[in-house]
Amino acid sequence: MAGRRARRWHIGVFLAPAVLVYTAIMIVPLLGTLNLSLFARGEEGRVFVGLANFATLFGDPRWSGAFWNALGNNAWFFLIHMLVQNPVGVALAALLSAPRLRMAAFYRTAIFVPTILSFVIVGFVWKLILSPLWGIAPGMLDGIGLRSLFAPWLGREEYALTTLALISVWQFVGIPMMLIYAALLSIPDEVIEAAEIDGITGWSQFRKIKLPLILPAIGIISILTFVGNFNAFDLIYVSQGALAGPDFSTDILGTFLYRTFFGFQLQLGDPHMGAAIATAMFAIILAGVCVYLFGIQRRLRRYQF
Amino acid sequence: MDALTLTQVTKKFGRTQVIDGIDLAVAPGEFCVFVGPSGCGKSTLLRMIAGLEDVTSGQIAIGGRQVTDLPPARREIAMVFQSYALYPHLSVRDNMGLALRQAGTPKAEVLASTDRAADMLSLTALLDRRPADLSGGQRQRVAIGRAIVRRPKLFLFDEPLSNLDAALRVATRIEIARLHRELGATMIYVTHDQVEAMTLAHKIVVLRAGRVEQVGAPMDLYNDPDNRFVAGFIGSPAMNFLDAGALGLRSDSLGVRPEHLAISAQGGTIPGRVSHLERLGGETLSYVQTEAHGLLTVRQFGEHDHAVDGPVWLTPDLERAFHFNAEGQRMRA
Amino acid sequence: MDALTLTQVTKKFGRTQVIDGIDLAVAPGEFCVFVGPSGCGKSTLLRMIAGLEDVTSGQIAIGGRQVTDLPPARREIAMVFQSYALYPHLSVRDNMGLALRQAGTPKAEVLASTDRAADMLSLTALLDRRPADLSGGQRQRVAIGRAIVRRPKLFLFDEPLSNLDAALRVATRIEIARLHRELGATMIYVTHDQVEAMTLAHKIVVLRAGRVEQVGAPMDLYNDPDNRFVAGFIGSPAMNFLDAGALGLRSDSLGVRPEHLAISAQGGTIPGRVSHLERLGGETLSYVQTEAHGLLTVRQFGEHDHAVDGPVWLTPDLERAFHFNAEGQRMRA
Amino acid sequence: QDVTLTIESWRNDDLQIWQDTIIPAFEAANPGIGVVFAPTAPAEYNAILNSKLDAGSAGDLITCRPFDASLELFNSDKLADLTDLAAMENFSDVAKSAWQTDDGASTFCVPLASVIHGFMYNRTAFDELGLEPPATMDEFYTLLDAIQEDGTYIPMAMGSADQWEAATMGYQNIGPTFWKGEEGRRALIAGEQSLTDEGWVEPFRHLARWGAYLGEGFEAQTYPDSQNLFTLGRAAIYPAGSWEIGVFTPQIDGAFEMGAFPPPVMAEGGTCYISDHTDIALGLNAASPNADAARTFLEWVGSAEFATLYANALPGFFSLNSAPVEMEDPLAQEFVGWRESCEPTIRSTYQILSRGTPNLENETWNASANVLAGTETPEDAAARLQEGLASWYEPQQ
Amino acid sequence: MSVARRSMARSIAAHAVLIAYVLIALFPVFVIVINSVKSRRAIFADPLALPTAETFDLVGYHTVLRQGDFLLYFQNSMIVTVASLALVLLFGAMAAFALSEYRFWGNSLMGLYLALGIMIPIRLGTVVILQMMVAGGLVNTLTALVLVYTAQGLPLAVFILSEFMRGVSDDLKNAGRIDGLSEYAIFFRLVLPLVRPAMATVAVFTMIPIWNDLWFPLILAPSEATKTITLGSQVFIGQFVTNWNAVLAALSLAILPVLVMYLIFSRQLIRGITAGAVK
Ligand SMILES: Nc1ncnc2c1ncn2[C@@H]1O[C@H](COP(=O)(O)OP(=O)(O)OP(=O)(O)O)[C@@H](O)[C@H]1O
Ligand SMILES: Nc1ncnc2c1ncn2[C@@H]1O[C@H](COP(=O)(O)OP(=O)(O)OP(=O)(O)O)[C@@H](O)[C@H]1O
Ligand SMILES: [Mg+2]
Ligand SMILES: [Mg+2]
Repeated sequence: MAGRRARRWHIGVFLAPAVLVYTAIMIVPLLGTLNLSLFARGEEGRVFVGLANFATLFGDPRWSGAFWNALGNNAWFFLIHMLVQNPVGVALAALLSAPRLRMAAFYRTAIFVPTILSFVIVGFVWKLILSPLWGIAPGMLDGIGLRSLFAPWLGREEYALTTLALISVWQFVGIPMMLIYAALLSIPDEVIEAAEIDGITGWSQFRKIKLPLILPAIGIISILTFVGNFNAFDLIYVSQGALAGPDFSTDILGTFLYRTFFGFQLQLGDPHMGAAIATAMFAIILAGVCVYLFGIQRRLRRYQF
Repeated sequence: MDALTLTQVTKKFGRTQVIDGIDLAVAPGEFCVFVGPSGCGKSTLLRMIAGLEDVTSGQIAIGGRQVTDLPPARREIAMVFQSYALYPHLSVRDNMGLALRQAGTPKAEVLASTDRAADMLSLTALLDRRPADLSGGQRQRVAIGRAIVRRPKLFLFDEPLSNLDAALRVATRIEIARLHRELGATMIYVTHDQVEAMTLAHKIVVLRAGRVEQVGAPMDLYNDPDNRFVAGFIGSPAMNFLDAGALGLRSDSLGVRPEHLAISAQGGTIPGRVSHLERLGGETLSYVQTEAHGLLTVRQFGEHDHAVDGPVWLTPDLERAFHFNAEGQRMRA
Repeated sequence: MDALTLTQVTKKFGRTQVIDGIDLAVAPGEFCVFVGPSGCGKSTLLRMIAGLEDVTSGQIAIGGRQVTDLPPARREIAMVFQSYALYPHLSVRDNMGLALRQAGTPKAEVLASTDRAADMLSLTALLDRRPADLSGGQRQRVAIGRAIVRRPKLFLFDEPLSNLDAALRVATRIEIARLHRELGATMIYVTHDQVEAMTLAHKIVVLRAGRVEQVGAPMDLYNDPDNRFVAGFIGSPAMNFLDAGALGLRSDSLGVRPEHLAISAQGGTIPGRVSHLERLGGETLSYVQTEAHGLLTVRQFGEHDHAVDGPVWLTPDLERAFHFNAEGQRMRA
Repeated sequence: QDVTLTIESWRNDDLQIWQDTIIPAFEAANPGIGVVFAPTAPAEYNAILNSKLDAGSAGDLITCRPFDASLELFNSDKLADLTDLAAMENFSDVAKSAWQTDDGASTFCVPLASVIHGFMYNRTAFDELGLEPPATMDEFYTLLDAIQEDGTYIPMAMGSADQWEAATMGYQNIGPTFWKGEEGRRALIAGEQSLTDEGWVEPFRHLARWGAYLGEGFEAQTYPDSQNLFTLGRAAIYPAGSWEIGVFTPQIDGAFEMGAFPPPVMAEGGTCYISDHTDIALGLNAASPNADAARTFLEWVGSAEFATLYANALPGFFSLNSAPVEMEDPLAQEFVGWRESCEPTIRSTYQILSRGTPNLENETWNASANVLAGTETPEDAAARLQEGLASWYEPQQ
Repeated sequence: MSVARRSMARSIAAHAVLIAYVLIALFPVFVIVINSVKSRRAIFADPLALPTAETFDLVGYHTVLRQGDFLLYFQNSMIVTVASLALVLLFGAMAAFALSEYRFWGNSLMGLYLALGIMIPIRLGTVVILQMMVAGGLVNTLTALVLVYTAQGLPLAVFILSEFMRGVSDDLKNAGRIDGLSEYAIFFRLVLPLVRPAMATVAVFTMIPIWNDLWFPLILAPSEATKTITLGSQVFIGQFVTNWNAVLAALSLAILPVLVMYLIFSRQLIRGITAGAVK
């Protein structure tokens, strides 16, 4: 819309409530916390140490080892979401948006139900299902003659993270599905009809017509997945504990941060190192978001329908 | 074998009957135009032929093949939408070429076809733009280009020229006529433009509230309408309907085309006053308010001037007038 | 004071100059029509007047008040969009009534106004439908209804009739003319329909590639075009341009309107063959291919028949022809 | 009521007991003081408590974790000094040690209870298979082999998924036997022993052997899984803490009989050691506006009356009060009886050694789980722990 | 759209895939629900078995209903969720509109600023937030929770809504401007109704973490009068014992209202709301 308009108070009015609440209750506290990363506990309370905490985080092999381990795990966690959750979400949305699909509302709701559940329940039920002791997963695999494939996935270093990532995918697939579904619905019928007549149907219709038109939504989902995954914490915490076993193989930035910031068991919380980790995480996420906002989103064309 | 056969086709939206038992046969290579007032169901019927709307009942056959239950992609048709329906993310070139590429046509050939179509529709300079950056008329031309590039057996056009300017409209109309001759394709064409209907059609189908009023060659409808509705609908400006009783005739109403009403300031059969004058250069339209017959339109060739609000006399050419009974049916001599 | 003044208005999209220094004054109560080929910038200019596009440079004043930087809401205008732009979530009635209700008009009055507009546009039966359930023409009428309900000082219409059928088009055209007379409002109207332009306008502005080619009353443009472009653009079918040299004249080209070319199978000045014949009932158009002048259009009143591909002779009425120089400028006698 | 005291606690489990038994008893004796027990899920307790203390919205009474977590609160003036509380007389120095400054000068929490490690077993199953509780490690493995052989029962219920189990019920359970309880623990703190010494590696070696006797997929077995395996009668032996008594008794509900035996000794006639771990205490929020009432309450908590009430309401949580407590639960009596025959000690990692980073307790969890699951050798694990400890703990450098 | 268009095979395949996925999605939920009405013994004896006369046991539900005032918790949860949701949607949509509709200096920066919040877990700000609430006397009030959740929900709402608002036809908004609608009227009367599907989506995304949150209720409003249902359920998760019956029962009960809210919102995802706006 037009650029130079005199006195555009309304912009301020539209922005003010959100900016005020958000700044006061989110940004100020968070800045206050991140600020802690420049201090350390000294003899006489808090002392300013500059970037020393970051030097420790990246310089001390114990800290940096844990950090890189968490970052690596996090990257894998994210990768699985990108490779499984989002394509599955898009596929489900595409199926659901088929014209006059019967029971679409039921499917949509059913697929979304896991997203509604609290982490406590998700952690419990999947541990129960995957448990070698109580027989659900082994029994079902037995039923199809694949009992030998069974392993205590959550307890093995090589599988645990992937298993948890897949559980998380199971839980959250409803989110990309909803967003893509909404985006697909906003494509005008006529455009799809034109494609039908042009003989562009099924998969190629999806790839050549719908996909380009929902790219902005896919972009959003990717960045939300990225941000969500690099902030993830709860699922790992409830199912593997703050120590993210076995042997830290499921430790991601969120659990690492939590453990450090708030402490765990005998380990006292260290808000200063915790804030340093949080700042590093924040920098990583911010970098990702900026790449998206300024590199990708600008290039994505949006279409008004 | 007919290129298109409709058998008792009906369509309901909810409880509204939009198409009401239409039978129609279109011969191969024929150019068939649907006309009718806005909302009479032209687009709906076209969409049913395309397979975009279910038929509520009835049968549709294309080229002798039952297609009632076939998806649009398998009906071998091309369609120009009233709302354009361009692919917003593709350039003009890709909008036109997509169907061909989908069908596996070699690249060079696709390029040649799109270039030819772009040339024909004066779109060459716009080939790399996207629909959002085009004007209304330009979009419409792209939509036409997309259809003709594919050269299918059956073309469906939904008011393809309504956003073009006069010059382009004439040019495109002639192009479509040429295309039709060249390809020998069957075309179904919806329009509300008299000139398009009269000039392009082999066969005009006049629709009214979902029913066929009359089918025939343009001049047949013009010269021999079955009823008052068709008579009034075909020909522009529309026919005048005079009160036959007031003229001492035994029919109910008398249809006289505007060009068959003589106008004179000196005298004539029907007195009236000029209420509005439209001077188009090559012709002049006078709207004359009369006591007995209401507002009548008079068309004169060339430039003429009549004082607005001045008294005039009109004289109908009874030889070329049509008689209708009270039900609106034509009373043939 | 002028109802609308444009002073050196320009518009660029990126680096494309779309409007190129336009000066224009429209008197209060005047009906001004913009015509020009597709993509020449008509809609863009209209949107700038409405305040929907920034002007890149130049000034716009409405009713003597500088509005260049005012938001659309404060320009006291109404507009009919080429794309309709109906509110999809509101019923027809609410689409039309929204502006009034927003302005705080009493309910009863809003109802009365919308009813009147609906009646005028034959929308009464559709008042409770939503845009999605309307045909193309019906949507367009709702868009018109929305504008006229408000009765502002300045109306902007962007091809408001292009989706209406002939009868409705004539009726709506006459309605708009009546409305114009009644309200005394100033109207700016974009169209590519010759008839609309000629019949509605007090003043026609011919645009070409973002520049004004000529401004004037319809008959002035028709009878006294400044240049070949205007001559060719005003009048339908378009003027024929003959090679003046081949006729032994000293101008570069000779413009002859189709109705001023006599056609005869016996003999005449220019030999040719009929390549296409359009019989419209009240008139007949023959497209004649000639050696020296290319394809020429001949318009005859009434019904005529010429054998397609048969030899004919054409004779231009030199009295009523226009002379143009090589640059396309009119050479006045 | 004039004053209401709020108790911050991680003991969700005890909500009922506090509400129904303990608080009414206090309120009856102290009109004018009301008490609300407001527990938090244990995993979040430390984080939440610290946040509330920092912001000044925490309750009047704070349930104290042992050692450093509480010491830290005291040092930062979040907990009040309770040294002068009369009831402190009722506790031995050992009992108070977990809630004192390193020099023992100030005490800041009133000790509530300790827990004792040992092994519970399914007596019914043992009878069925004709087995006896073991006294030595060798007998222990013979016993496990026998159960394994028979195949009806999983020999032992333990998983490595929660890590905690392997460390607390495994390493800290049998460990004191090898590092000789307090002797080894103090030597480690003094820097005279290291974690790579035999006494500290040996328990890992045993853990490594246990893997063979655990249920299938024990790597993914959680602590509640283990509890359920045992109480459902599917596992014969359960390396336990005494707190399980109160949990298991109603769950088993007479389906079989439970018994308990202390950690087996190294060889016939060797000294037996038990972990009798000071676990829970109650302190006073230094910022409490109701300090007087809170002190009244704490005096009562330090009384013998409270000790009896608490220990009987929560069998398996043993009073730290010097006054002898009559307990009704036979299994609880069995556990507490070991105090007579064995040398008690506390968990090796709790005092001082978990003050730095890496945190020895957390590392021990991790190492124990790894060793149990067989992903790390006992020697590697021990070396890693030692290296971590030495990295910040001077006496070990 | 047409029946003719859908070939039979395609639609059967679509249903097959969807049903398969629904089974995957619902199977664990099914496990939860059947086990919430079984005795503890039966849960672990055979977690897949349907409750029989023997194993059927409502002890979990009894425990839940006996422990504290669950109706009140429920009401608290409802109030907090609905109020936060309303504020998030309103403020978020307004900000999103400003960002997507107007070009002004600092637009992208403001967008980025408002998005920062999704990049750091708000838990880290707990102490400062708690201090503010203590200072404002808001501890143990639902208002404190509403404020925090509003702030927490805004970034995502702004992010998603502004993306969707960019898709609303300019002509439409312009028609409104010409109709004399103020920018506020355009926002409330035109844009909001048109982005209803997106609003519903955001509502769902916002509501779930609020409903399921344990942290802030524990910190800001742990009192009996302000407990939320999720906080109420966590009494059953203890140090050494977790009362799975009660947890399953409490959380199964807690699913229902969210599910109902989800159903309400998902009705807004009606097909083709914008059809017919522009040709
Ligand atoms: N957003 C845009 N970006 C770039 N070019 C544009 C944009 N909008 C319009 N144009 C171009 O500006 C020129 C003028 O467009 P405009 O819509 O004003 O044409 P018009 O005269 O209304 O044509 P029509 O009769 O076909 O509606 C066209 O060439 C068009 O392609
Ligand atoms: N989805 C729908 N639901 C209900 N009624 C509809 C729907 N689509 C169209 N109609 C109605 O069906 C009738 C026929 O519509 P159709 O679009 O076929 O008209 P048309 O002849 O193409 O008109 P126009 O010349 O104005 O485009 C109209 O009255 C219209 O309002
Ligand atoms: Mg139509
Ligand atoms: Mg235009």
